[in-house]
Amino acid sequence: MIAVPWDAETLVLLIPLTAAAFLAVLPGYRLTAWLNMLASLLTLVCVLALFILPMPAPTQFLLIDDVNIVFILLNSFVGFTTSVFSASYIGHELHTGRLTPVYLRFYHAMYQVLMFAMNLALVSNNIGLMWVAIELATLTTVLMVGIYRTHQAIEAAWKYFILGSVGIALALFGTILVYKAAQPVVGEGMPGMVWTVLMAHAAKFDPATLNVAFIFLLLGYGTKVGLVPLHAWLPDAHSEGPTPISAVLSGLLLNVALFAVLRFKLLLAANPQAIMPGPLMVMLGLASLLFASLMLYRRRDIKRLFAYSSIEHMGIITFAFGMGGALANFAALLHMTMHSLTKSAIFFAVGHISQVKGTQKIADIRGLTETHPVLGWGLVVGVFAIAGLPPLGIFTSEFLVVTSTFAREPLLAVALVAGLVIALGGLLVHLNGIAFGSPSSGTARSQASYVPLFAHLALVCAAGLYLPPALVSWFRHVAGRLG
Amino acid sequence: MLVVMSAVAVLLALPVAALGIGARRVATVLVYGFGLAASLASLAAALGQLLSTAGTTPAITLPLGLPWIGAHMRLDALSAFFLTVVDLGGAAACLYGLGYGRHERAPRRVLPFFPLFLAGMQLVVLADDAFTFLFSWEFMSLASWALVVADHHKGDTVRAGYVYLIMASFGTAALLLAFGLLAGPEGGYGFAAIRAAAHSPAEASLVLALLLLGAGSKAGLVPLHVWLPLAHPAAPSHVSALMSGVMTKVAIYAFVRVVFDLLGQPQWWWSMAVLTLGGITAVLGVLYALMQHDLKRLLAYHTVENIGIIYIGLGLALAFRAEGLAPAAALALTAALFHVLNHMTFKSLLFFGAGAVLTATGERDMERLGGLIHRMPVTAFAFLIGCAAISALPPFNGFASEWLTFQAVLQGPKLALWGPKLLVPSVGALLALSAALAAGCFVKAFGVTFLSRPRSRPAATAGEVDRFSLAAMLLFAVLCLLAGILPGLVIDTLGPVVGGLVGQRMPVQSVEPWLTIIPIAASHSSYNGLLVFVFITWAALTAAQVIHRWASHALRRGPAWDCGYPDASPLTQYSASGFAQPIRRVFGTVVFRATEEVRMPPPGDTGPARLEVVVKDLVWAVFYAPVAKAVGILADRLNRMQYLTIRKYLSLVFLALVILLLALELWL
Amino acid sequence: MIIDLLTQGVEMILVLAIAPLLTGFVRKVKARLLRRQGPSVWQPYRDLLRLARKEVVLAENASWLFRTAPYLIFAATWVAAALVPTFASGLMFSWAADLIAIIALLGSARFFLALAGMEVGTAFGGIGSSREAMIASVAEPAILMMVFTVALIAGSSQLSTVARFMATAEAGLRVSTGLALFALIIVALAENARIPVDNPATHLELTMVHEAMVLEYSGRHLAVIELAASLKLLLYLSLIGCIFIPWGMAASGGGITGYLIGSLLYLAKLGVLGLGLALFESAIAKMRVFRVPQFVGAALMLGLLGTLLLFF
Amino acid sequence: MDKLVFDIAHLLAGSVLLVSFMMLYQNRLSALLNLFALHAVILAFSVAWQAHLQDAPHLYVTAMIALFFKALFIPLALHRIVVRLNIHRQIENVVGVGPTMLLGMGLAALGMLLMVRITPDSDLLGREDLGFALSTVMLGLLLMVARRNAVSQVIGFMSVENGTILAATGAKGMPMVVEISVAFSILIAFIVIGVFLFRIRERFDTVDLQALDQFRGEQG
Repeated sequence: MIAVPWDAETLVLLIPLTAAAFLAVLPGYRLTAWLNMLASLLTLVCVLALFILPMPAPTQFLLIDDVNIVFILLNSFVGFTTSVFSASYIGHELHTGRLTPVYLRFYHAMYQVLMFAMNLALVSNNIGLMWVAIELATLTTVLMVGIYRTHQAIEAAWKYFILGSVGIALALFGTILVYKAAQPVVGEGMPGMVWTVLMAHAAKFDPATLNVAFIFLLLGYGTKVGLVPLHAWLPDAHSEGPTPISAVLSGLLLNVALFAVLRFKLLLAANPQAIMPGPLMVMLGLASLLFASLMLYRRRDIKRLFAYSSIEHMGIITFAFGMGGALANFAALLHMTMHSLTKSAIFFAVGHISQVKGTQKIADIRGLTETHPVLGWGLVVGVFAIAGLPPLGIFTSEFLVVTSTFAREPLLAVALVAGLVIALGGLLVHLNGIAFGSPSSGTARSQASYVPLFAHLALVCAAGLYLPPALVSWFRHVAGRLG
Repeated sequence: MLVVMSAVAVLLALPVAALGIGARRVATVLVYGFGLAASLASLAAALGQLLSTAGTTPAITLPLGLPWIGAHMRLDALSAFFLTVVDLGGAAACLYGLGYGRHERAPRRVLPFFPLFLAGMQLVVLADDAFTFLFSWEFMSLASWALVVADHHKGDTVRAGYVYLIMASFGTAALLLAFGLLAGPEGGYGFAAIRAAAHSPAEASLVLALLLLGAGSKAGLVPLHVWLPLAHPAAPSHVSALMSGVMTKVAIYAFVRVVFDLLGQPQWWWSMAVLTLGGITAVLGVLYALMQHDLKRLLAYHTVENIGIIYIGLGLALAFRAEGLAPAAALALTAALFHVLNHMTFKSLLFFGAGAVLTATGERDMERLGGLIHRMPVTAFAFLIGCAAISALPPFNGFASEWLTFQAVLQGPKLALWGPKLLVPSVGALLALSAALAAGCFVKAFGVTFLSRPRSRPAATAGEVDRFSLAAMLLFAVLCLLAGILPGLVIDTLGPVVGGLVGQRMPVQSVEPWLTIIPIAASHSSYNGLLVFVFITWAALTAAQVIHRWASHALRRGPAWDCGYPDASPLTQYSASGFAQPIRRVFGTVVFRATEEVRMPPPGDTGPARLEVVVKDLVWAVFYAPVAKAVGILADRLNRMQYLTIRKYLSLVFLALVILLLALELWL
Repeated sequence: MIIDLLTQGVEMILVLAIAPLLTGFVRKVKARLLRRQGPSVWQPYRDLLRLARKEVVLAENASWLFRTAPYLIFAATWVAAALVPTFASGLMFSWAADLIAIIALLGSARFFLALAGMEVGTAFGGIGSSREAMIASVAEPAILMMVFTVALIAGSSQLSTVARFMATAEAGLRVSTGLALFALIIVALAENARIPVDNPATHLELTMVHEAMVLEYSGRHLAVIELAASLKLLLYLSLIGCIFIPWGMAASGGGITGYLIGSLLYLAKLGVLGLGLALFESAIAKMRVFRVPQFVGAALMLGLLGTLLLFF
Repeated sequence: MDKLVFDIAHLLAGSVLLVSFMMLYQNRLSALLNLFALHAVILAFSVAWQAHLQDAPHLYVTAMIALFFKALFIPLALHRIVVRLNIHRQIENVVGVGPTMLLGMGLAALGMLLMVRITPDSDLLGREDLGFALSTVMLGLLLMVARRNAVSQVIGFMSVENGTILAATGAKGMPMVVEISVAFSILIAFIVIGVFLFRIRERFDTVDLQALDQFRGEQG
């Protein structure tokens, strides 16, 4: 029979896929929302099982190792909490008529397809399969972004689609080049695309081919990560889609794409003659950080504001991974985890806010701590978390990024810090208006559940105060493997 | 140590209790009551450590934060001294809050954050590794920010909070870089490791510069002070007292800790930077203060001035230490630390007074106050002592520490290097100037607020504040006097602190006859606050006694004389702005580009004449406005990127690809 | 011990006793210089006595501070004056305050005087306080720079030590000493409300500073303030005497004869200095209020220059 | 034999690039569509030739897809759309033809240089093919950037895909995964683009992207 570990690994993929099939045909939003939640929970349980059980041996297609399990766990956890949020949130969209039941069914099915695609991208041991999975995730989210069918939504989806497709084409070209580099060494056929095989022989690959390949891959997957100047789809896609999707986009999809970049970074790092991938990532990361933080100032739409903040943070993470070294990699991993939790929490809060205030316009949301103290302070805490203030988790990671960078590259660290301060200014200038001052109209209570929001914030806060040694040693181990 | 940590824990737990209890009255009493108890317990522990002769430094490592670093806490003499300052200020603020807090309109915006703020400050001075330090540092900023924006309905408040948080983060960022440099690429974040590590001169200098930015911005060093006069007055008054009196001291602590403790031997030019900044800060701070007519803002600017004075002391200590003049360095450092304590007492006292005025009249604008000495005699008395102390008048404590600073200045000729040697007397002149201006400023503050005739109805009908507030004020008034007449005790207490930092301490003072203080040697200079106090009291009493006994003691009340032209309207009195006008004309034309524009109606026109005074804030105009403008312009420029066509976005992607490929082609 | 205490007591009484005389003397000389007969040199004593006997007319809104301020002003000035070595150096309590502390004591007196000016809430009181603050803001650093110069020359800010050092040949004749003297003279003029800074005899409202502040005072309060003003003048002249012409001053424990010679010489010094003051005042006109800062600022610069010169 | 094999592969791949250049030059929509069909046909032949060479029958499938799907179905469908929208005569350049061509030349040169110069020990055949493929991809991108019309952009995008397939077939023994994914991507891409064009037409009655840009996020 099939061995248990293999089972869990496959289940992580099978559950969402099966759930998607069911969700596509079942009627009634309550049932489907529950089912969606259940499927996400089951996936999470499987991932946890994966975590506890011994690592399965890599196959030609699937691989579980120390590195990707971090991503998978994060992915399923946020996927689950978002589904909880979505379940209580999406009913409101049905009531206000923004979505029809058919679209809602479609939405739930697509949600699971997206989970499937992301998990597939993460567990795949095959660069071709990974590419397919990310492509699938892109297409799914394109459809979700356009789901409201307003002019703006369609425009955003179209932009996303075009830019995403170009990115994905570039990534494919890069993938082919990698194979091309590997083929003389590992022989023709499937081994040339299997990750573990590639890594084992990377040192003997033709460096020049790898270089060109990496540029294509960096730009291709970098589009998905939202690195400047490839970011253009991101703010619009975040602001026009349903809020749970914004949360998933920011919290998860960006990570998945970054994971892809990281894998190829490792490949290049394993080849001594190839270019150093680090500086490129550092450059793009820094550009993203500085650009996005300046873009925060003139924002008028609350979701777009936080979308730019996501660009900023992906910039920081890319920067840290680019810097490399155990400390920076650790910081990057921690930052990524914290960012996922915090950013999705913020989008949950934003979802509540846009429901109670009936608008996403920043100018129309005023004095939130007055009318909705819990929500308002929740948002304040979230924004502070994302701005890297203690006692919240991102402070720890930013502390490590900055201090470890400054000792090595002072100028870069100064630029980094400048970006962080500018970003704080940008976020705060809007937060001040949103949270304080005389309140604007809209005092209705939010229908959706606060639990996911505060669960995330509590986790982020706890992580800021105390990181379990087990987690840290695990992260450090992973960071060590990331070179 | 255990006591201190449990006090911190109590403070950290209080917000939960505060939020849990619905009744605001109970919550107020609970928060401030427990806060008071915790502060007192911690104070006792800190004092015990400071006075103990055992020579042990309790330390504790909590498994918090980053596991391979842990949260190190250590209570050495320096920490103990600053913890004393923090706790004393905290305890008094709690006491004050017991009364003042009742008038709070939205207690839920104050109560949860107040104990957090206290805890944050305590943690900063306890921290013994870079991570814990910065964590607590930023936490403290954040908690105080929440308190600043408590009264969020005023646009100014929120703006003040904005500027504050940005500057605080800027400061933290600078400190972050400084500690990054100190810790090195391997991440040796513990203070012990940093202390042990060797730092190259360039590195150490960079750290100093970053510290001046980081700790300086929090302390309010010109030109990084801009947030301070906005944020400090915006908070509730007991919080203003804490921010001005205590938090700025925590910033001083950061500077002392790193520069004197962690960095090792200073370089010769460091002192010049610190002295120059200190001198400029002291004078500009007080000049700004003179231009204010908002009572709390005036006080906030005086904090800037006093920070300058403290930095002058620190700069002197650096100068002496760089040349190995340990006794002089000990003197200068003692002066600075003494002033730290003093400033905490009188600035808190003054803010408490301002808060009392605010409670009683609802006014912060001095142009609408006046005559409060009749309505609020106790407050007025306490405030007067605070004014005298901050104006460095003997026999109060402000004078004692400034006197020590002057004595340190007088050690200047011992310096061998020309740079510091010539700078020291000039800075001494600046110090003297700021002291004189401060006295003028507090004549104005007290004279316009408490003396003269009421300028508005609320001022005329005000009443004395509650007994908790009064108790807090009187407590500090007594402390101001005690520290002023018994400075020797404080100096001796500071002995181990200073000894630990510069290797030598000031001579033991308690053995001197009559409790005189002697900085270097008896023949050189000495001062006896107690005797001066006794003499003055005796002389005044005797004079009064003699005159009343043998001359007249008859008294008649009548209208004011005023050269025969008494005007009933209180508007004919000197206003705060009017009082400052001569000084503004002397100094302001240069420093603030102050201009007066008089518009007289032509003859025959019965319209009023108008006098307009334009005071420009050059620091803002030179340092901040360009940055804000640059960010604004960049944001505007870049914002166009949001509105490109898809084709143009594609062009960007394409361009990035081509550039990278070209780079690859050309590079390889 | 008892003798020491007694000497100190005698000095305190002495300064108090001769202060009005000095004022009277300067007035008399000034009057003679203007070819007027002038009041007797004892006139200030009579004025004080008369004022002290009169009842006080207090403004309706004057507070306790207004009534205590004169005594505080007097006490601070008196203590300061008593701490300046007059006929002998190194008296029992001379170490209780050095020169800086003495200056600061005068600062305390001025602080309360300015507050008293603000108290009743009249325009004239305000104008006086405000201008006093302005003048003091320059005068105080100026005198402190003078103090620095002297202290650096003598190696001490303790007046007794300074006086003893300046009497020795070691002090010599230095540029710095001269600069310090000039600075001290300018500050003394400003601080004592003398021409050209202020006119002690004026009651022309818009030009006065000191008189404006005490405008609301009457009776015994005024007497105490006037006495304090005289003490202050005496103090400054003693200061000049003690620092720049310290010869003949008795050392502590110098015996009765030493003290007597010291006292006589002290009176002679006061006479000369008073004469000089009167001459100067008669020879010069009062300046505009806003030229005063430049005048006193010159003292600040002189003092700073004097200090800096010592470093070369 | 080797020489001839190389020549034919070279010729075919070169032709793909040549047609790319022609597409860049052609600014009338219907003519552009015809050129794209030609592009796809040559690609199909190239792929087939590679299949023959490498003895990899699965590549024939890819060739068939290219021939029927990209050379026939899509151009026809797009023709219909273009005619229905009455934009088949429109000229929609952003950059003039001259500069575009110059840029194209430069990009092609860059692509060739990168591939040829720096892989000396790789087999010559694959190397040449790869160079052409890279150039084709870049020209496709340039086409997307230089044209304002959505249909032209779709064509540009598909020529990028063609370049990718050229590269994939040039890489010897590239497993089936790639073919599946390529087919998959063509399929999905076209469906989604079709859906979008449909929706866009339904709402805007034009496919000029500038119309779409009026709803750029925050301006509303």
